[in-house]
Amino acid sequence: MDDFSYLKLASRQIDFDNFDDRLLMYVLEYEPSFLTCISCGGCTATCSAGNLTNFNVRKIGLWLRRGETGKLSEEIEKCMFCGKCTLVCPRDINIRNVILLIKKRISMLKTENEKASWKI
Amino acid sequence: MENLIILPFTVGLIYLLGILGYRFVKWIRGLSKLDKLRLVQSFKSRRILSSAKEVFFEGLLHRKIFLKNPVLGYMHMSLAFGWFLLIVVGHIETMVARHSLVIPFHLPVFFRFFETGKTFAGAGIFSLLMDFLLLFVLSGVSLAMLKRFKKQLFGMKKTTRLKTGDRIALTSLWLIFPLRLAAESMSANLYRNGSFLTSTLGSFMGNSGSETANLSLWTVYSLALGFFFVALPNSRYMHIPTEILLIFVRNAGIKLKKRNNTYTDIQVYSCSRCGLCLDNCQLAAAGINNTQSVYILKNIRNNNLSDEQLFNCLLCGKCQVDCPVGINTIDLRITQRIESTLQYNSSYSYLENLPAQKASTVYFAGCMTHLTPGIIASMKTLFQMAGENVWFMDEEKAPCCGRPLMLAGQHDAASKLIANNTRKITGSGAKTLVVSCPICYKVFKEDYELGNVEVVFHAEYILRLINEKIITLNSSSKRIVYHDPCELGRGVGMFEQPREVLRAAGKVVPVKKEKQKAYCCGGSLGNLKITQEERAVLRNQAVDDYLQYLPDVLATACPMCKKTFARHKGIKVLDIAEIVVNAIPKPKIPEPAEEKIPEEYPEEALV
Amino acid sequence: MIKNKHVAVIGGGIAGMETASVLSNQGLKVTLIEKQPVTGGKLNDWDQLFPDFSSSETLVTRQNSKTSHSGVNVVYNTEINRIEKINGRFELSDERDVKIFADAVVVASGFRVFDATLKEEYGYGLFGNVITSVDFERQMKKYGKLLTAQGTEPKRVAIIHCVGSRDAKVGNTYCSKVCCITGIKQAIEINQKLPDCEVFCFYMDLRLYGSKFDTLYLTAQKQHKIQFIRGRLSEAAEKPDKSLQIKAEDTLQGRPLRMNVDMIILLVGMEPGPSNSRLIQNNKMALDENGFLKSANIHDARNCTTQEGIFMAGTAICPMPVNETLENARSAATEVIHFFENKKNDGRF
Amino acid sequence: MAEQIWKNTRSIYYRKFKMEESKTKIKWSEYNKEIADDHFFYLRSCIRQNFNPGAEKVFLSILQKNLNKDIFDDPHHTTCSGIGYHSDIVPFETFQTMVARQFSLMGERGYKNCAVSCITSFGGYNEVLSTWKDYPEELAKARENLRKATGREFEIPENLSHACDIIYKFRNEIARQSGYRLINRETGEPLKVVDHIGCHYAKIFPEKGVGGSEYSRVLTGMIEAWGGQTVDYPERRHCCGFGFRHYLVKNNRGYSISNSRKKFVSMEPYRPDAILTNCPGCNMFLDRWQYTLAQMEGKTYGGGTNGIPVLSHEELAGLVLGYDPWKDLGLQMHQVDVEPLLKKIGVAYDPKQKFAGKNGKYINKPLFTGCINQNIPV
Amino acid sequence: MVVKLYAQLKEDVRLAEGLQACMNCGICTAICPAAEYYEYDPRSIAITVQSGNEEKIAALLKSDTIWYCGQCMSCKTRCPRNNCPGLIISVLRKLSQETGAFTESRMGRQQYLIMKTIGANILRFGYCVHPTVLKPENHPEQGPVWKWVFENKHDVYDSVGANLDGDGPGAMRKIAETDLSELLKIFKVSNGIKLYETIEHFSQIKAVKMGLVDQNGGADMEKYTQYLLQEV
Repeated sequence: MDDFSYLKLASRQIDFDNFDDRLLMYVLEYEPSFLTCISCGGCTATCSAGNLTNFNVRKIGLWLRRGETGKLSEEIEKCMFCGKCTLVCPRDINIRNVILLIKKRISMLKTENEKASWKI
Repeated sequence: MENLIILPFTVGLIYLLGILGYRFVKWIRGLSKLDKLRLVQSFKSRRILSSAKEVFFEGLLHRKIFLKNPVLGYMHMSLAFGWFLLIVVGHIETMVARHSLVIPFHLPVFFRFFETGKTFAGAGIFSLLMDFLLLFVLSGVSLAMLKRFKKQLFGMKKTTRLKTGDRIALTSLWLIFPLRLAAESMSANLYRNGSFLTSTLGSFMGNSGSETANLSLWTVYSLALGFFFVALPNSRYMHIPTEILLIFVRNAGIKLKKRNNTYTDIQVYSCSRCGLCLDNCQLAAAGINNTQSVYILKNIRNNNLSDEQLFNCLLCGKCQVDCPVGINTIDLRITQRIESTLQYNSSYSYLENLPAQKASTVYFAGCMTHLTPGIIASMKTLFQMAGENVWFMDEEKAPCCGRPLMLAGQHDAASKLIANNTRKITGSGAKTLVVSCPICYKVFKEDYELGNVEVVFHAEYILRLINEKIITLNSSSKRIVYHDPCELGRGVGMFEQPREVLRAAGKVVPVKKEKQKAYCCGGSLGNLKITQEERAVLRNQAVDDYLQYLPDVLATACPMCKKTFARHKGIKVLDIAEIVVNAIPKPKIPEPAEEKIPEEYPEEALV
Repeated sequence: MIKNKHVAVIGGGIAGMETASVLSNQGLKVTLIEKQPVTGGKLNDWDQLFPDFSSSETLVTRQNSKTSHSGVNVVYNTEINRIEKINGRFELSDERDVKIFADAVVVASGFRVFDATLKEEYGYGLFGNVITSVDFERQMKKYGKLLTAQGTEPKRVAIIHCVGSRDAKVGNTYCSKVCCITGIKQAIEINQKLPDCEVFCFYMDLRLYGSKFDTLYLTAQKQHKIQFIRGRLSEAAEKPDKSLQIKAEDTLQGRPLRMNVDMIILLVGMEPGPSNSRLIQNNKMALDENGFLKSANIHDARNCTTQEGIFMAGTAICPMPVNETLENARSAATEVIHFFENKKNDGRF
Repeated sequence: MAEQIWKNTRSIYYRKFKMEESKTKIKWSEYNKEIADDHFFYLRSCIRQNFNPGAEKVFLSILQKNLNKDIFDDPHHTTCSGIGYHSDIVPFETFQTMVARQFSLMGERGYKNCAVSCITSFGGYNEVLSTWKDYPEELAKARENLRKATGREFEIPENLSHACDIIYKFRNEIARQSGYRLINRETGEPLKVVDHIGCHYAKIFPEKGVGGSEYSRVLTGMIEAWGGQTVDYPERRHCCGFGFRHYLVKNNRGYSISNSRKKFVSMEPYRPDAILTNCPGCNMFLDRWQYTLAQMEGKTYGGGTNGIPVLSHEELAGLVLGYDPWKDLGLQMHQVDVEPLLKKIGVAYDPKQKFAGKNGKYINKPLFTGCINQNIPV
Repeated sequence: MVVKLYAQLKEDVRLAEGLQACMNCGICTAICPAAEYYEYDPRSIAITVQSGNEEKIAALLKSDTIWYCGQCMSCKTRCPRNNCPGLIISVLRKLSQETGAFTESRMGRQQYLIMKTIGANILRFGYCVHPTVLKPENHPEQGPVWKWVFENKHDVYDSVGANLDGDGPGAMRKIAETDLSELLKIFKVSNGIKLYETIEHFSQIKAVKMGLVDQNGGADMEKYTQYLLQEV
């Protein structure tokens, strides 16, 4: 049979009908203020880490809302927790806690996954 | 047959001693080698005496509580010290009665039951003494009962909630001494071996008294004791024996080092749940009532500690100030946070290639200060006037100091930042590191190893400038209220320097709640859960109190406090640096370089 | 002197009624001309008004009684399509040439709702579950809640901003001003009636001017869990189960986004009234670049047309919400009085 | 310099023009474009004549024999180089001149109406014409280039129609003459046909398409006129994925197949009997990608192991008019077998003739036809 | 003298058509087939060009990004401001090739392959596509039927009434030399050949840079071609 390896099937379209909302739901449970984000980017502008590298708090929030756990868990490691974002947020969102909750849930997921793989 | 009455008491006592022995051994063995060594050393050294003294004063007399609240102090003292004396005097009495130093361990407890005659010398005095002591203890018991139901009389807003173990222990404790009274009175009625209290009470019984009644009363008494002893290890009364151990361990200089060890347990078990920390905690004002230290300690002990409780604390340190047992609530909580975030990852590779700049002094403003440019501007002016060669380390590329991560429990992450900043600071070859943010200051002081670089808080730095007459200030009649930042005041114990600085600029008005008792502004980075609305409540509480002193300006030495207070429309808030710069007559800027005479004269200048 | 002046007000919507009653209360003779058999205009179809969710019906009733008490003479079923100045007075006539003479005219002919079928990629008129914000108001008024074409309760609704506004493809390059807040109001109403229905607003930028509107935005996020996605809807397509697949870009992330929804609500914009082009024929009135009636001066003669003696009120001038319409109508009335008091041009024109 | 200033003023003028245009409101569902009635100059398609030569042949014969129209097939016309233009190796200037040459040939033969076989060309011609309209200097340049290169002159055509426009225009006449209806012989149900409009037919210039760009009626009109039923499906307007440079470079072809796949996934639930396209490229890709996907995924998106037959407007018209599927239409050049569709319509055909040469002698046959080879499981 | 990139872009009339004023609504990205398959966002490209920022435009010309567009022009239909990102792309690609920036990106380098195939076909056959060059080994996706057509070209085309390489009219007829020479002249006067040469020129420089050289140190375009075919 012919070799079709040169053909890659892919789509980067956000499919809103099935996405991983485990992180989002956890964050909203303990920090509902996150609901009121207007993506103004104030957090990103003031961010100490963002000033040193391409770390974008606004996008963190966005990925959270779009269930992009993979990207998130990688990016979130850059946060220095200084809390400036929380101080400048026009909607008074407790962003520092949002980040903490994300980290918490990610570590929970990791252990869940480990357990799952360990069962097999 | 009659000897059976001692059974409940004996069983209870043996059980108690067994458990205590087991736990103490476990805890001590659980300490690190170094800490064990420390402990042993402390026993050899003179520390043993101070420890013993502390045990006496705190464990028995409860001095701290006395200072805070005499009635409460008396209650604790009468119970603890009174009982202690009952035991001691009881033993002496028994020894005298038996003309022997070796006596059955139960005898002093049931003395009036077994010793039916007033035959021995001094029996009268002894029974008088014992009756007196019993009365003393009973007064404590009645106060305790009263406290349960009328805590306000004790100047307490709250008392801790009880668990079943505690209830059993409490009731049996409350019963012990009334029962002893009843039993001794009955014996007094039968054998006339009582004194003013017991015999009077006995005589009321008239001829209703009987052997059986006597026997049953003493049995119930024994049962009460037995119950108490059994319940004790599983109740908050465990704090009584543990506190003694804690005192020795603490005085041996043992500390919690970022991770749990058995010292955690010793502290946890030492908590008497007196609830003093509840009254000191500001969070209550914002309706947060389940996250105070006493509950955290309880939940650690029952290990059901939730993040929502653990991280909902300002870490202001006010609970630690008045803790009668002297538990280090802040370290304990941070340690728990560290334990709960062990799994979290962090990566700051992007920090690695930031260069260090040669300078004699390094200035680190810190993240928060970047949101209060007034402070930075003032510091720059001051540096310029001091003519220092300063490297403003985080002017553009500003890494965090690591303290916020510490407060959030992410110790490993913080260490990465610390390592990075250390590399740059030492790399700069500077002698001094000036910091204008207490949050940074604390971490630089406690967690950085900067070798011979001296870490100076801007208050100290400014004070030097004033003392060395490098700057002179126009002192005004402005009324200044100074707010102690938590991290600076209770955090590292710096109270005076900022005030001295301010005295040079205006009239520093003392306020009731200052220094150790000072408010937290509510902005705290230590609390990750509190909402902005709740923060506002705390802030207003503080500001409203300060406003009573009609200040022209509220001074603070922390960008975070400044930022927080600034959101209150009714008060003008400035950092000490800003106040100082405002008070400088007209800043003497050192002459521009070109006016200085050059090292080598140019040809034409020579001609 | 003013007393015996006669003013004709064209259009019995809230703007017309407000102007008419104010003038009549000042003692002028006022005729209000309405093409429908009832006054109240578009507001008769509306259910609740933003930002306070008050009933539009009560407002219309208030306006009606105000009008009748002030002694305005109302002429129904008459659509004026000609205004001509004949020796100092204005002659108004309709196709059956009913003639009305007046010393001054106020045009309050209102606006036209954008015809969503022009945006055919959104499938309005093709797919049963694509409705407009106007249909929504009618539905709410009639059934008190939102239902799909199949009569079921929607589980997910998308509200689309800027339909027929800011869109050269349909010839409207202006902003209709009221859609953003309408969308948020309707989103909240949906959530109130159907708490477990997800509501998404697709916007380009949210134009929530003024104090009340942004507060409503915050409430929508906080209490009603309304989600906002920044991106303009590109197309809607019906699936076998009559649900709709929609596509937009999540412009905050720069990635295309696909979503399945049970219903789409198109926030249709405001267009110039259909009669504008006729009304300007036989006089000096003119239209602005968007087809609304042209002001003599946008700042201090906003209610004056380019024809002296003819004034205008409300959405005949430009899109505006109810409260502004009423203010505007009152200011139109003052203009008329000013006109009678000193006829000479005061340099505003 | 002066030229630069002039260019800028042009573009300012141009913006004004656009604003005016933007004021016009068009109700596309009722929109009809102008399609010439007779005397066409035929412009072939590189892809169609290469993969489906029968389609172009039958188109000519339908116009000449069935509709007795005058359409001229000029041997001198060539590619318009549109594929090169859209894969950016042919400059716009060159493309305009290439187009100009075609028009010049047309003028030479005395024709004023173009009948274009290719959608890329159709879109390209329209783009060039609109540019010439808005930017006369571009027209001047094209004239100059063509003159310099070939000494030719040219006139702008009066009417530019795509082959499918013409079939659409005469769909009812074709229906009258047709021997077959798009109705399932067994069930009597109308056949379900999904249409795919080539992007460059109306997406660039909606006013150049019958019914505009969103719901072009050009293909659905035929289907309905001939008794079939068109089904709307979510990804109806999505590009087939040709993407010029994306198919031309082997390593980019994942783009093409991914986009086609998106369409198949979206149309699958509607169980269409056939796909109708007006674009030579789409026609070929939708046919071939079905095969490739089946090979990669081991499944088809309808039609069992065969897949969904893909036809162009000429081929479908040819079928209903009774042209021979092999000799005339050359449907054997499709990978997906058309026989299932022929059976449903009831078209008489000789299976033996499928792989027979001109003079009836057997040529040899493909390893297999359809999407999955029953003999060799994937 | 350095001509600003933005100015050069504006030289092309298609830019005015493609970009009047973008309001960042993202309607183009929403339906863009390329945006779905690649890290590609036409909206942000429109915004970048609109900004006129030289650095950003320069970066764009060197990037893969501008080569992702499939030229389907779906964006043109929907844009509420009558823009056409697809056209902006064409202009960017033109400039990228003229400045040689295209050799800086993998997707850009592929222009050499396309020029060598389609480009050559146009002048050789008068068609963009010709059966003789559609080799099944390069086109597995074309399937067994095409293989059959390819192997039996003349019989098959004959059997369906096509006129493969024949004189006179008909499908796949041979284009007369006179016509082909006209095409060549057109390409010469209208800068078509110039573009071919530009692509060749910069590709050779790139080949040398990449060390794909023959024994005399000149660019070895055969190796370069093979490299491009493998490059992913």
